[in-house]
Amino acid sequence: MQDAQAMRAKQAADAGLLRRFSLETLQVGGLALAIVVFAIVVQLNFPVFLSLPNINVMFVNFLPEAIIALGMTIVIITAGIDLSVAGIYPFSAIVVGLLMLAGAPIPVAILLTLAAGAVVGAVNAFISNKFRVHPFIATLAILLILRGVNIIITGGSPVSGFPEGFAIFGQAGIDMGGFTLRYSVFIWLGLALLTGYLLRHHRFWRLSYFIGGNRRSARMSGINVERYLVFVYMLSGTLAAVAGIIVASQFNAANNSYGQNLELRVITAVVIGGADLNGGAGSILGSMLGVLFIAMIYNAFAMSGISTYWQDVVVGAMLLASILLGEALKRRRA
Amino acid sequence: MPPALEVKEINKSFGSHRVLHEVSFAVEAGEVHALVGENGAGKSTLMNIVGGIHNRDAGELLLKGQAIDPADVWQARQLGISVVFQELSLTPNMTVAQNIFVRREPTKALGMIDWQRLNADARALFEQIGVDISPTELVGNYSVGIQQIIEIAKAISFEAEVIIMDEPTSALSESEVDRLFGIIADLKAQGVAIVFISHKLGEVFRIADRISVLRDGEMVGATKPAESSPDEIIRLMVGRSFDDLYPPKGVVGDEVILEVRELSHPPLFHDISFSLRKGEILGIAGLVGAGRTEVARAIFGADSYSSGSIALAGERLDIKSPREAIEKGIVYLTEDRKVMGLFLSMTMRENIVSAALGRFVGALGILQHKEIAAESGRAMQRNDIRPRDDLLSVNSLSGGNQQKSLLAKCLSANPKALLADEPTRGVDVGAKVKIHQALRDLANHGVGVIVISSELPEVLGLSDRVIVFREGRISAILAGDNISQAEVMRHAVQ
Amino acid sequence: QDAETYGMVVFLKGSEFFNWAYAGMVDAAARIGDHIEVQLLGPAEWDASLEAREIEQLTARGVDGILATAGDAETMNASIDGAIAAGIPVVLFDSDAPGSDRLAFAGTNNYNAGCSAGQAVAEWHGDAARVGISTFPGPDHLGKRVAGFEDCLAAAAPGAEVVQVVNDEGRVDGAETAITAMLQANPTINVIFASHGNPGPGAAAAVRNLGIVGEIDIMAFDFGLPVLELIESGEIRATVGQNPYLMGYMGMLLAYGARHETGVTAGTGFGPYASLVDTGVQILGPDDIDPFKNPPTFE
Amino acid sequence: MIKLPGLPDKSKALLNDRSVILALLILVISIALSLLTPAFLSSRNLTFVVTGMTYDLLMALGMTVVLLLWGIDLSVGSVLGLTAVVTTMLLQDGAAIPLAIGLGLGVSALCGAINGFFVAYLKIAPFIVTLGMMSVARGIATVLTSGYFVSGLPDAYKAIGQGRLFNVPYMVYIALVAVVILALLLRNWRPLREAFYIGTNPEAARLTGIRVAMITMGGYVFCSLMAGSAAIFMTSRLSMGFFQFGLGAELKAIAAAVIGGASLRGGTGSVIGTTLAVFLLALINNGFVLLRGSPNAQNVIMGGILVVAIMIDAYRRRDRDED
Ligand SMILES: Nc1ncnc2c1ncn2[C@@H]1O[C@H](COP(=O)(O)OP(=O)(O)OP(=O)(O)O)[C@@H](O)[C@H]1O
Ligand SMILES: Nc1ncnc2c1ncn2[C@@H]1O[C@H](COP(=O)(O)OP(=O)(O)OP(=O)(O)O)[C@@H](O)[C@H]1O
Ligand SMILES: [Mg+2]
Ligand SMILES: [Mg+2]
Repeated sequence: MQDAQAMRAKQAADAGLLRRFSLETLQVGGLALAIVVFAIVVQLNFPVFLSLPNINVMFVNFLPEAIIALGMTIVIITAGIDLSVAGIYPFSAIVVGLLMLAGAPIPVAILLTLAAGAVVGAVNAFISNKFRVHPFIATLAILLILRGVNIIITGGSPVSGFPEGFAIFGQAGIDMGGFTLRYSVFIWLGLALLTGYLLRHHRFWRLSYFIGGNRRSARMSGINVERYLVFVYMLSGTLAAVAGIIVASQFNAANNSYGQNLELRVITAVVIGGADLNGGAGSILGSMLGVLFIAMIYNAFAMSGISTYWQDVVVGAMLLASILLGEALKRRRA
Repeated sequence: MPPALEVKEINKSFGSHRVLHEVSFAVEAGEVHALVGENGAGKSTLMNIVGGIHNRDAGELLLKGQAIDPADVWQARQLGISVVFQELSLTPNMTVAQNIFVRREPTKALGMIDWQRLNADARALFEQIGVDISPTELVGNYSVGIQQIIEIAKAISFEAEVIIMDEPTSALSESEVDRLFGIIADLKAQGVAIVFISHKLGEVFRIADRISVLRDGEMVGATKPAESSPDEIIRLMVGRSFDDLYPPKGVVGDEVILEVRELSHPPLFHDISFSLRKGEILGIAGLVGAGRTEVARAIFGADSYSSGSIALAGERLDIKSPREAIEKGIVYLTEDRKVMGLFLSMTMRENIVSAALGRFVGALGILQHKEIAAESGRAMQRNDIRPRDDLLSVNSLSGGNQQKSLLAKCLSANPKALLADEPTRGVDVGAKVKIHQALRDLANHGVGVIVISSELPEVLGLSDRVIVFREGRISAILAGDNISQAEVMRHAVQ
Repeated sequence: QDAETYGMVVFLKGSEFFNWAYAGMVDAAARIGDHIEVQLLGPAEWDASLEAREIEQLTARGVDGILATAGDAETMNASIDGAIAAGIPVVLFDSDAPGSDRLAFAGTNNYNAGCSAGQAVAEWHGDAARVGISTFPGPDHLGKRVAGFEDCLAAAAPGAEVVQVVNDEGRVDGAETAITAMLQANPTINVIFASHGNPGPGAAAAVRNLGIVGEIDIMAFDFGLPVLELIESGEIRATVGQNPYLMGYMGMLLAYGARHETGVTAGTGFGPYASLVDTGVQILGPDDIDPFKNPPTFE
Repeated sequence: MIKLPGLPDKSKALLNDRSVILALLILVISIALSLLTPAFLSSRNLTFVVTGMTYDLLMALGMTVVLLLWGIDLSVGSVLGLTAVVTTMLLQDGAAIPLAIGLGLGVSALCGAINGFFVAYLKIAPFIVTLGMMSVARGIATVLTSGYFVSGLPDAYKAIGQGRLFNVPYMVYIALVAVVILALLLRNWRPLREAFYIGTNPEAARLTGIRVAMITMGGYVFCSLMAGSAAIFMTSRLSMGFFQFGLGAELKAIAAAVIGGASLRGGTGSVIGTTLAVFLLALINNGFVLLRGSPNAQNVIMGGILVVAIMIDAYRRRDRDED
């Protein structure tokens, strides 16, 4: 078909610099640039900012968010949302702790906890699929239930005093002189690289983009959407459990208070990273940069001593600004 | 030898609504078997059952004599049944190649996609069927017509033994239809069994080896084209015949209603100038992607344009939104009724009056429900929308009746100029005749009507004058005896 | 003199209670000298794990001292120990983390604060006390206050009874709704104990709803202005006054003292006093509230 | 259709109506509660149940309109907090009461207008826009008060929330009037009717000549104004302003609207349904306290109720094909 359209498409592709890059590249690139600029500005004023110990802290502090964001990214790509992670996170910290205190060997406790996270994820997907409700509502219900369950099983007091060996997951690390490079950072890095690569190249993982792009079409293309979503929410739940286990190890304690508003921080980071809440777009790299960006903002407050009352205002404004920027790019490019 | 695909005594109901009743049907290897019937007759439902989208309530599916029971699309494909869905199965945010090979991308180790082979495979596929589509472009960047072709390419790529095409030509223009028929001929030669669903009887008679007619969920007859005639098929479908598919042409006045001057919006269209007269039906023909929709949307204020002018009844307009256009009396009937035309989950009544709510408000914007009900009742009657219950949701109507509701909606806005884009897309013969008649009545009442259609006979049969588009420009304006198939094609393709 | 920076880490940042504490810290810093800079950090939510993050950030920044209140008794131990290991003195105030290596604690423990309230109620009504408690489940320190209240009430007035505990969800309006319902279900209640700063005004509103002002004694917590107003108007009988200002003030001095060893403190790593500084608790009635009517403000 | 043999068609249709289901649930729970505890069925108790739910009701009504438009507003709780703080601080500084209320509501309307502008004109996902506003509004409220309670409000102002007519607080009447008016408007008023079209198919609505952007914007302003009104009632009733007022209210409002029949996919929503849902949740809370439920279990119960509501609704819809 010597169709004018294909020609037009080609013409337009050559039209502007912006069009040469995929939208994703542009968004991620823009965010990376923003991060660099921000880092330089803060660094010039507060020279500790880019010191190795501080960079380490920045990473470690937002490790739970970063790990949970891996799952959330995929959930959002499928046009879903998972609020329950903020319940699963403390829940799994508590469960792994209680199991160990009850005498379970560390690996058993961890495996059971991961399984518990996966089961909660499966319940999310089941409710959303079976009763055809938006995952926002399904996962909200589960979040509320878990918050209650967390209080009940802890009686409101922290759980602590875990066996020695457990420290390896969140506390122990390589001594770098001045700071400890925790093993948990490698857990995150491994998970991020793995999910990032799979989401880019693996046949099965890529289906999430189809489902988010157009669910009906996905179904007509032979994708079992419901079953796929079970996988996605189980993944999200499991990753939240990983984060919970790490945090329990890091603090050598677990408390129902962990993870307040965590879901919102994670969603914010993922969206800043270019994921589209309407589904079909998002990337692990983008989400990780999103988490980094937020981590830097929080850290900059600690560095600068500027009243942290402004923190909420700044994070909110940053969120809006980054969305506007992404939107502007999209429009310029179109 | 058993037929390639046989369905036996299929029953299917949605809730209490019986859609298929004891339907039996068979297609042989190397045969093109056309399935025709009115809108809502159950054609898509039957094929969706075969294709694994719906479950049947009763009956048997046999593939080469073997009973099968595909639970979903994927299983159907594994069995060798591939469907070109009436509602496309493409995802706009993914590339063409990814869409075609979803779930069966060529992989390297551990399920990692081999991107190069993926795109090469897609390229090879397009070469085989002779189209020039970029495998790496996002599907959403292509028009409905091209998407239709991608959907067909996708179905073919399964190398299935049975290919079901549910209205594959509804968004194609003549030359693409020719190409498709070439592809079908090749498939036939390879021994593929093809089910071809279409409302365009001309096409059906050209391509089909056998024709089966479905009416109200029951199989009412099967015949061979050579032993039958379109009239007879129509009689089988509708229960009566039509003397003429097109109403007599009208008397065109001199008064110009809509005047378009040098309208441009590169790269979509350039220097579009024409005038629409009172009482006239002005046809616009052209290949898919020629830019006809873009021009209509620009006139309607749905999209912007870069330069040029539009005047309505001599008054120059500066329309920035559809709302202003409707207030002035310009109404656009969209080519894509589901996405951009109708409010599917809302009632017929709400749909019909949606563009005219302004006529039914009292003080402070309070709606007058009685008058709304009366208007909607009248519109149902006038446009013969069935079932005649305007509190049903549009969702539950057949395609043809949905299309009629869309027309009713546009008419209730009392247009002075109506831009009808593919007004009969996916509509059965009976409904088509009624829509044609409605458009002519409108013209006879002094409204200027523009009909954009990819179905050449329709443009020819309906229009007083025909504008031909090619690559975003007007290549000819034909009137009187100059209006002929050959002349239009010559200007459209060149 | 070289500039020095001290950070205060709290949970529920922005609560009036911690503002008082921070004010104490600010004043103590000003007293020491212009070269002392202070900053307030911490989550607006009750989440000890987020507090631990702030301590780690301050440690990385290399501040000269940290004052922290522990959102729970365990979670912050590791980060506190990390700061100590990095040579940064850490002093806890208000809520202690006794399992950590923190140098000192300045405050009243929450159990004792609850206990004082329980003793006061026992004084008011003796064995006739019928108490409804408003709290919300989860926070460690609230649990301790309620436990202290119940234990000391039982010890001082064995016939007294805690009739019901309701969940105010941490909100003032939530307290109003819950306490209104509780009072109707239990007409015998004659005392309401609010375990934190918010339910006091909510309890007063509930009593107002039922038109029984004066029949029910409300024991509030902390001295937010609305509570003080209600004490003046007689709708709240008394409130549990801890001494947040003093906690901040003492905490700052302790941290500074640890940073700058004197002849006396050298070698001990800390001052020549016990590591627990009790800032006391006082039940504040109408005659005691004047000093709190002008809460400190700062940028 | 729910298949109940022996019931005439009309009552079957009724059972498919969400409001009727909610009303039945309310009836069942009320009967159960009045049998279980004598304190329940007093006019005094019921008055307080209704009084206590006023704030939630106002916000859930606003949320219903936004959900109807295929939107969502996560910022309502924060807007409540900000309005509360602004209004009470103005009063504390001696501003006249109408002025303080006017400016307070003005601030909430402004928040709504900003949300609406981003959503309607810049076409940004409402979830994100309002998430940003949630953070910003709460942050500004924090900065303005530095976390202190605001008190010392004039008695005339307190009378708004504390005053009563026939022993029922004024604000209950006001809320009821709001329910009735909104219910009527949602049926009969053109812009709100058009909201149904917008929520069902925004692009089709635009091509139908509906002022999509303007009405969407209006919806967000309305939603914020409802949160602002709740703030006025809350501050005057409790005689104080506090930056944490409304914390978590957005989730309650969304849950109530959804239980009441609104969908996160736009195009549906009912004032009566939402009102009944808020009432149902308030009843359950009240019953929980009256029956001396353990405070620890409260969250679990609320989450469980949400799940049950979802299940009941799925049963009601099960013949219809969505997406
Ligand atoms: N998912 C569904 N739920 C309820 N009714 C349906 C559903 N799908 C189809 N129907 C109804 O089944 C009948 C047959 O529809 P079908 O789509 O099979 O018709 P068709 O012959 O393909 O018509 P068209 O030519 O318009 O495509 C119609 O009355 C339609 O309203
Ligand atoms: N730069 C481009 N890249 C890709 N596609 C383009 C580009 N420019 C235009 N198109 C496509 O070309 C189409 C313009 O043709 P349009 O479909 O409006 O023509 P038409 O004559 O109305 O055809 P149809 O018969 O499909 O209605 C647009 O829908 C658009 O998707
Ligand atoms: Mg069909
Ligand atoms: Mg077109």
